[in-house]
Amino acid sequence: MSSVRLLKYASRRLALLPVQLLLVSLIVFVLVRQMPGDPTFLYTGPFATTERVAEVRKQLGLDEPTYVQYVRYLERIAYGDFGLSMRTSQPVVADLRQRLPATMELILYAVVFSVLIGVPLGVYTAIRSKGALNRGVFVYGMTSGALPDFWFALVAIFIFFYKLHWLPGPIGRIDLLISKPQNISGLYTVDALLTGNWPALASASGQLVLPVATLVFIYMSLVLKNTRSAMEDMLRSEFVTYARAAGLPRLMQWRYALRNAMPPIITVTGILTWFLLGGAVLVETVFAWGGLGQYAVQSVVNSDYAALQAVVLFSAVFTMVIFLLVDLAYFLIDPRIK
Amino acid sequence: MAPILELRELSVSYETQGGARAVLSKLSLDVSAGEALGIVGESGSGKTVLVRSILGLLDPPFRTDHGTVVFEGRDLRQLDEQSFRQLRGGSIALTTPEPRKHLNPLISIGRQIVNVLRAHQTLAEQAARTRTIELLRAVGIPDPERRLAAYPHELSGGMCQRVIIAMALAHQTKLLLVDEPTAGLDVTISRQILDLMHELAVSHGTALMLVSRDLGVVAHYCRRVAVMYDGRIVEDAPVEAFFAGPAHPYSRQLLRAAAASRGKRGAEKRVDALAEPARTGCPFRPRCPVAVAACATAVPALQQVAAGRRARCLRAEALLRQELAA
Amino acid sequence: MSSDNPSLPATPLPRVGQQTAWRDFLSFTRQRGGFQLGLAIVALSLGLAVFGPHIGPYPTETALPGMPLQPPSWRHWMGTDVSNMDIFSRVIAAPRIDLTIALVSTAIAFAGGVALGVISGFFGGGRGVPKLLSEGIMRAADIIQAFPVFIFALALVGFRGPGTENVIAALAFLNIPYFLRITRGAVLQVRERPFVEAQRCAGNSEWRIAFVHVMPNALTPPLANISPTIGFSILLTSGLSFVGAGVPVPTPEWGSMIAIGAPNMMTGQWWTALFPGLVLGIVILGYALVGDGLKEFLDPVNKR
Amino acid sequence: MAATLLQVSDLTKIFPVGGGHQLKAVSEVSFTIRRGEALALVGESGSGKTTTGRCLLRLIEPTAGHIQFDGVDILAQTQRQFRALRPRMQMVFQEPYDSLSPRMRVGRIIEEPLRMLPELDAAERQRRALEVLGMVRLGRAAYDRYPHQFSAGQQQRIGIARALVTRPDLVLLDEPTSALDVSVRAEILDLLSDLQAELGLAYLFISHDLTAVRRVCQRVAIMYLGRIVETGETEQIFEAPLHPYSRALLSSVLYPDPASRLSRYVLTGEIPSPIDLPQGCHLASRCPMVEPRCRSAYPPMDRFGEGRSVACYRAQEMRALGGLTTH
Repeated sequence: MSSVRLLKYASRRLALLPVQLLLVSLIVFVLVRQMPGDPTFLYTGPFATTERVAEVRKQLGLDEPTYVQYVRYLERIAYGDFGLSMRTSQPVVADLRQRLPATMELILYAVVFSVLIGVPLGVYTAIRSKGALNRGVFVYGMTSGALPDFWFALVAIFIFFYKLHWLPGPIGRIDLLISKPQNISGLYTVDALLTGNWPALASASGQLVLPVATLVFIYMSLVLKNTRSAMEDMLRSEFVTYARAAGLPRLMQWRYALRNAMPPIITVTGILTWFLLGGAVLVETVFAWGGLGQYAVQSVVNSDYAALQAVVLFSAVFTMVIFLLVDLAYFLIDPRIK
Repeated sequence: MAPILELRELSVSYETQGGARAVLSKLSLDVSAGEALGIVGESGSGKTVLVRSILGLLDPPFRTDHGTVVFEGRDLRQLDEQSFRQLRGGSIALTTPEPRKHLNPLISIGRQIVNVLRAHQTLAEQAARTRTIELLRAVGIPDPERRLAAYPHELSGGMCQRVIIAMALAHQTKLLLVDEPTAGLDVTISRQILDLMHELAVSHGTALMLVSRDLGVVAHYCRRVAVMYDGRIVEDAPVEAFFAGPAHPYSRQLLRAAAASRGKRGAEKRVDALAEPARTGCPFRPRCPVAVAACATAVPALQQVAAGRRARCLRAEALLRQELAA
Repeated sequence: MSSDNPSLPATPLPRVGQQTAWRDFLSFTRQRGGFQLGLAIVALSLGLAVFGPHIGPYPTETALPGMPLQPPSWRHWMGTDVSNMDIFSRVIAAPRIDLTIALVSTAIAFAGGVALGVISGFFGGGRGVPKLLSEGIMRAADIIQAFPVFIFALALVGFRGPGTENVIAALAFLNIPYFLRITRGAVLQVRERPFVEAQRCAGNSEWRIAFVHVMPNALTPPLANISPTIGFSILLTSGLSFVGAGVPVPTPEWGSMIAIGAPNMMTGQWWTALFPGLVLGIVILGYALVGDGLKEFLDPVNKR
Repeated sequence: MAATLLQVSDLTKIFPVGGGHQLKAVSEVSFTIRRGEALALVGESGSGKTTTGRCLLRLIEPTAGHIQFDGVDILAQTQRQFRALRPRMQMVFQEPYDSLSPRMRVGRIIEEPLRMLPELDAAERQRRALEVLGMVRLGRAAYDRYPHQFSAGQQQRIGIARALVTRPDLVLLDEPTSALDVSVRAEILDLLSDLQAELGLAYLFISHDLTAVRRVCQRVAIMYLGRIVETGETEQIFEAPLHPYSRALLSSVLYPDPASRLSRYVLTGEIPSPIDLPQGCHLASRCPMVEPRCRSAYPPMDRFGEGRSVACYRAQEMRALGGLTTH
């Protein structure tokens, strides 16, 4: 019964995806055309002859009308052809495939820890609205949102790596002297665990601590604040007051409130993931993480347009999938959604 | 009959940045077992706060400053949270206005009733379900077995009110606090609900404390009426006597205002019906057509003015005589 | 009205004109330390944006003679960087560029977002051309917000090339959907209120109702969000500059100063990146505090 | 007998609700209002009374039907042409505060409708505003203040002043007292009655508050699920309603008098969903008098004496039930 309902909803929601993809691709297409000057010169160099320029223009399809160029562009991305990276001289798709797991590992741990810490803390501070913990959480909420993540990462490196020597330096995902674990999922910690490669597991975990801690510290307040305010709203709601008047135990009142606070908490987890994808760019750069974010930065700095375009497109698709999952979770929790 | 609920000098205030403001001022009131008492008052009179303070549901910025709430011989204000919890929804139950807002929107109504049942007695899941079906049937919900799985948004306002009543009367309820039973319901539906509530209360021997702004509801479903103004009881009388001729000028205004025909204004002094309560003396003074100089000195006491009738007015007896003469 | 919640007797206190509003604001401010702190920081940052480049003890874009990377001292309060530029002078000069970018981009985003938000909110659910317009605006906003903010900013600047104007354009563009949504949300509520229908009965045209009657009543949320958006824009600008996609060196800018100092953090010269970041954090905090305070002040629920 | 001011015939409003379903909020509603007469449109939620009122002022465009205002077919007009008639048809809203622009001074709020009368200059507009403020018993001081500085009852008087400033012939009163406390409600109702008498206004009073209706209106039309089931003189209908629904509705009224016992007339069940109503009488599923023909065709409006019409096949038999009041 309810699984039929879910299937119906999911298929209806999924049907939106192609339209969204089309629009996203259009935006990226327009974005690419923001480039100053004629991209032909990127290929020919500034001193090419007019004939040479015309030839390259034709090769690139730039002599055709804009909409034809857009359709060609769609065809290419439909086949997964994003062109060659000018910097790595590899197909962009291969570059992405190599770097994606690094970013995913970072974001995954950051989301998991933000939720594991932020939600209980938010619930607790909503229930106990006074006390030192509450004041501490308030100050944390104010400051964490104001601090730049890349700066926080640098300060953390200075303290824990340079001063205290507790944690490894910003040299990527794994110690240079330790061989990478066999590639299964691409997430080093998971692969190391699966293959029982303990030295790799230890090193990969150690390398993860600072970047993940940075992201959690900076972005967790989003989850914390939203959980707290959703929970506070629900605790004040008529139905929790009524539950109290009907003699339900405290714990049950809190459960009623938490259940109704879940939809906003799920939404904010989606938003957090979306934010982290952006936030990871800078943190990856600081830690030389070798993921998508760092790739994006290098593409910008080196005017590697094909690569940049692919990263932007991917990040939008990733976001849409995340919000699709959020919608589905929402649907499962709230019977009022049709 | 001995009262089951005795309020003595109950004072509640509301904390604002400009200092505390009294919401209930030394309010004293009794409810006898099995009786139906109507509390009438307009917005801001404090009647909803009164209900909430009996159940100990007031949260800051509301604060109970003073007084006792004695239920069956126990002072509820001294009760520990655990015993009070057993009492709420057990011996004292509440029904609310706008019932749908007071039900958890994400949980089926069957589950919500089961939760209430099991909060008060040890009951196996299956037994609780059976009892829930009985209750739903008792409050006139058709096809109760199927309705167990329904969510509040799938039910009409009247049906939600019936669910609330089912929860309120699930136990040996001695006192049912009924807050604005007709708010948000259509005329024909609210009449059905009131009939049901009245019937169940009579058959269970439950005392009703019915809070409403609607004098018609009180006239037809209560035996006694207490009128509130500015956090105080200003009149307390048997229903028949009250509607035949109120002893307080505020009650008289209310009654005239609620009438279906305009009536004659007579030679009465015109007063501003919207004036704020006075801070000194009788609070009703600015709106009172029969006020005299003495009304400005102190808040009048709630005095016996006839058998079983109390009024908080210096001129109550004069008023009653006039009325009786007319 | 008192039926659902115990509430105070509704006493409409006399509140006449601007003077009372100002007095309300002062008494509100007096009770909130955080808001005062925020106002002070904002005022200071604005002051530095005007005078900062001129009041520092050393030049802001040229290397000083002598050894680079001097630690903080009486001569150099925040030390010097790898090119031996005085960090303090540069830190207080940075608001010039950072605030210009943030203020201009936020102003554009506010104007654009509010206008589009009123149109999309007021005409959504209607018919004909305005309805299509409203739908189109919303879909466009959805799609723009599908891109993670920083990546999109990076790409915009990446494709258009670095430089102040491009950073401003990118930030304005990115923040328009944000103001749009906030305004639209408020308009959707305001438009349901009966006074809108009353204006129809009074013979007003739909566009006049939207912009003369509805908009002024829907401005509170977007206004309260100006300050945090300025803070957020400063943060984004510094992030872009940190990776070399924003304000080019050697213009004093907090993000690029942190980037210059980054390698030194791993070799122990902590002052190079610490101070610019700390000041940056304090300024953003200031704008966030002001935003929170204004939100609370403008929220009618919190009044009394 | 006074001239007809408003004639509504076969007014219908259908809202599509998705999935091919229809919500027929108003079906073939007809009624007239004479100059200076107060007609009440009464019904429970979903009866279509509010939609009907909105259609008259063209705040909603009806699906079908005719509305003649003082001889002019207003539905044949464009919205722009209709603006010339708007000053003659004004409205008072349910929520006193929410119907006033919160950031405008009272004077400006009241003068806003006068923008439709460009022949008036600023001084004349102000004179008119002060005049109506006086009529609703608010002083000149109100002119320069903001709506939130007034109590709910005063705000409603401002709303009434705004409706009167263009000197309309017809005022639509949409639940004007539902949001008010009992004593304030009485003030407003009495004010409305006085103004009607003084200015010769016609009212369409939309309400579910039956005691209020009885206090103000000369005639009543009772609606159920989009249709008028009965119309007539107020006292006639309140004393002895002839439609089963009217009877059930009016016998549910609780008068503030414990001695008044009405003979109850109870319908089973609740109001069904107004979406995709079956053909035949809308009350058929709940009516104790239901017969097979009630389910096949909607009963026509039959006349029962002067100004009285009932849409029920068995109205004659209802008459035998007699009056509502029992002593």
